[in-house]
Amino acid sequence: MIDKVVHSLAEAVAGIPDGATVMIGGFGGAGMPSELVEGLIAQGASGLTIVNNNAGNGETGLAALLKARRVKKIICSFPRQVDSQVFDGLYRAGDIELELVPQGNLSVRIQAAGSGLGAVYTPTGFGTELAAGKETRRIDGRDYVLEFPIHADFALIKAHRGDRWGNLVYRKSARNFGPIMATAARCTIAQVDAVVPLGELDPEAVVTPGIFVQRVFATGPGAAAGRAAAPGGTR
Amino acid sequence: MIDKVVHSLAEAVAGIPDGATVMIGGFGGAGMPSELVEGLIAQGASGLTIVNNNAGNGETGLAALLKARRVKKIICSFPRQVDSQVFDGLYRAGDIELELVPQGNLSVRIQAAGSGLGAVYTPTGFGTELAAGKETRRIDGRDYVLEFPIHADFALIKAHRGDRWGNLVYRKSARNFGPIMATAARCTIAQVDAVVPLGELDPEAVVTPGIFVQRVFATGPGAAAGRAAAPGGTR
Amino acid sequence: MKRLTREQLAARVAADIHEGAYVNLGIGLPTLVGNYLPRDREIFLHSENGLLGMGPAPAPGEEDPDLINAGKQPVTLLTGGCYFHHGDSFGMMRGGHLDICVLGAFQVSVTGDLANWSTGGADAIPAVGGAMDLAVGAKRVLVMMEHQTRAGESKIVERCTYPLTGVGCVARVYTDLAVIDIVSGGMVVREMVDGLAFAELQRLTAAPLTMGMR
Amino acid sequence: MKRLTREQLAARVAADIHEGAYVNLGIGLPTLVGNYLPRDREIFLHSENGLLGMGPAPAPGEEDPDLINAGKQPVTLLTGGCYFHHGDSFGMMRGGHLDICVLGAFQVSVTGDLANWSTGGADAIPAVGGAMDLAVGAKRVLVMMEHQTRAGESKIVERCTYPLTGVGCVARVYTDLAVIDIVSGGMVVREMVDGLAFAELQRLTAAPLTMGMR
Repeated sequence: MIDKVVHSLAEAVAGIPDGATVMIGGFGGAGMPSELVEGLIAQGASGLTIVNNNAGNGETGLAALLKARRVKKIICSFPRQVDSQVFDGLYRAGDIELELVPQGNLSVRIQAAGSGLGAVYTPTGFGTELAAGKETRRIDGRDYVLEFPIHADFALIKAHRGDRWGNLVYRKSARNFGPIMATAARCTIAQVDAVVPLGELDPEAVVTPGIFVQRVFATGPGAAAGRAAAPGGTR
Repeated sequence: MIDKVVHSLAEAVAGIPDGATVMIGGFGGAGMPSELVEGLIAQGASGLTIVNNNAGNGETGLAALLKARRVKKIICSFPRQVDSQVFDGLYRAGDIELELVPQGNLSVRIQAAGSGLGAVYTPTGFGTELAAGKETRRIDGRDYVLEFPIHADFALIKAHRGDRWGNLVYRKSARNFGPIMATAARCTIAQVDAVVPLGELDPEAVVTPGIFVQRVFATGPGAAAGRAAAPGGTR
Repeated sequence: MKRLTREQLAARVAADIHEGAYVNLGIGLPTLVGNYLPRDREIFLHSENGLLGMGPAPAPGEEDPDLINAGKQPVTLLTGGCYFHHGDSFGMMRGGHLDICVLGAFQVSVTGDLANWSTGGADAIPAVGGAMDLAVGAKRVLVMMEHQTRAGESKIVERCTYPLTGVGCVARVYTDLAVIDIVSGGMVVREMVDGLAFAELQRLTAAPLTMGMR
Repeated sequence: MKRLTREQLAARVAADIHEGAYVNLGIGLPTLVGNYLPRDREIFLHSENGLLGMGPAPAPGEEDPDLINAGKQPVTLLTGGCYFHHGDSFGMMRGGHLDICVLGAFQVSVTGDLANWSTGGADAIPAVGGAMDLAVGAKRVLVMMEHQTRAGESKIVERCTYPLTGVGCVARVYTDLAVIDIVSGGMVVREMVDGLAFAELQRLTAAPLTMGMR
């Protein structure tokens, strides 16, 4: 029997090595897998390349990972926010590398990785400094920039419900990057509000088929018993 | 108030000109918009380029459109079937042009059109005669073929339920090409088993957002009254 | 002459949005347009983070952290709206399915180049978000902005000096002084605020204008 | 020696499919493998037309025309299975997410080239379907075929003479005579049917083989 459900945060984030490329879902706070990010901080991996739309807010979650100096490079579209002070400080001090990517190019590069394309010609960014040095091509009278896939070793995402096969559904605009990041990582770890029995998710409405998910970790109140019973814990 | 629901088959397929490129959904019979294809035959447009996975089965639907000599060219992945005799005859007689495309390249070219990409590098077909003459490129040690988008003037697709904004859900494996073709056509016409009131489709489970759909036509028993009451009919 | 307030400017833009339009309102000033959309028209608001049929802000206490707009403010979903992921959302944008997007700007050039994401300062932390995707993707890119900077410099220019967001992408500019179309021949003034003479508008604008008002 | 029947061949392939594997069974002979999957293993069958967790054929009278496999035969969906569109389905295939695909073949070359979609006849109507996508996409491409054509020619060849489906893509070939791995150094025999000597297998095979049986 295949059961992708893991019962501790330590088990959820186990095996992420130093230097890994890690995608983290979420757009602002919506869809941010906060527990998994806390788990990653406790787990200790460093020298990470992080792919996220933003570069952390406030002092928790991704910002805390940055503050703990675990991140070598961040690939994102919108680092500067009113409360991105942790990133801002590291960036100004030259202590973090930034690859700034238009949000749609970030999306399509993640999708290209997940769907096995070698590269795509996208119109976004043509003629701007974010396309400086990149190959361009005029196709049917329109200018495009050649963009390459972004593959990840791990993806940490947040979904609403999941089952033991790894099928996922999301909630409202918290869906955002989760489904595409799940396709682009060698190992996708999903935190869910609750694990449900197989068959409870409508097969017409599953957003992420289980093939894209390797571990499912429940964070909701219903999951507490399962977590307490499991050996280990966060380190 | 926006109401994309049309009440006659003639209205559904109105305006498709001679020489148009028309995508037709379906994989075999599943998802085939049979009524719309019948409507297209009655409507009379000719010199069409058809994009479909197959090239017609038996003597009805797409096969009947071919038999009526309305199709100049077909872009598909799998024309030869046990009951593709209409296509087979036209092809052997040199009366129809065939562009044979691996099914995944057909899909990704449709998706490229729908999502505004200028071209994509796909590994499928590399080193085969279906990539003969096409640009290739080695990326990260792997060989790819450059494939260009397939845009359509019209897409005829079949869905399960639709609403007046054009939101669609599908049924089982009849989903197949419908959602991606809807994105790649200037005008997408969906036949649905039933039109439902706005809000009845779960916003988490809508597969095709209404932005991709211009006309919705109900074919189910519940639609008969509406059709009878509408002016016109098929011509 | 009397310059339009931000609210008047938003109302002016809103008046041009037709029934059935699929529209993305950029973060910042353009978000205001949502408050002035004619109530008798069904207009579909898109948000890059995966919403179509976005509704107004929720009542106080009804906010849902999982339901936000591109500016990360709480919103609602209209009956008939739906959710999708970022890949689908930006495919929708890049694929030319949005009829209109409304963006703010630092500068717009006479050929429709747009600069709205970076002031290019050496110490500035860059952030682009979805602006470049909207600039190339929407069928019609509308810019709304003050005609001049606080220092009194024209934001309409011959050539943008700030880093570009998109090349030749802007169709129309709404400012607190005028409505100006960008056509192949240059910039054509369609409206001016009451009491403003064309010569005065030209004097305040660092690019040649043509009078196109009926 | 005793050649494997089609059913025995299908059972032999099925025995190598591990629990939890995501598997696509090509149309024709490979579809048979589904009947022999070990019942004590959870194995996920993918069908290119948008199914994951595909189940067996329905009971007579329970067929649903909206629920078919890639060969257009009626199937069922297991509890926990789901549906998706062709773009997602081929993204799944091309993106390397399937652990195994099983394909039939006209010819397999010593370097793992596969020819299985066209005999190249002048009058033949070509049809490729998803074969080329599976050939490049699955992590491990298994071929099952008769060792020889009806005319007695080897289907394992130095170079394919039929049009290629994919280049260097085949990992292992299961025939009615042997199981042969394709490695960088060439073809290595892992199993032979009872009573078949290596020399005889080599005589029936138009490419050099190495003995790799333990």
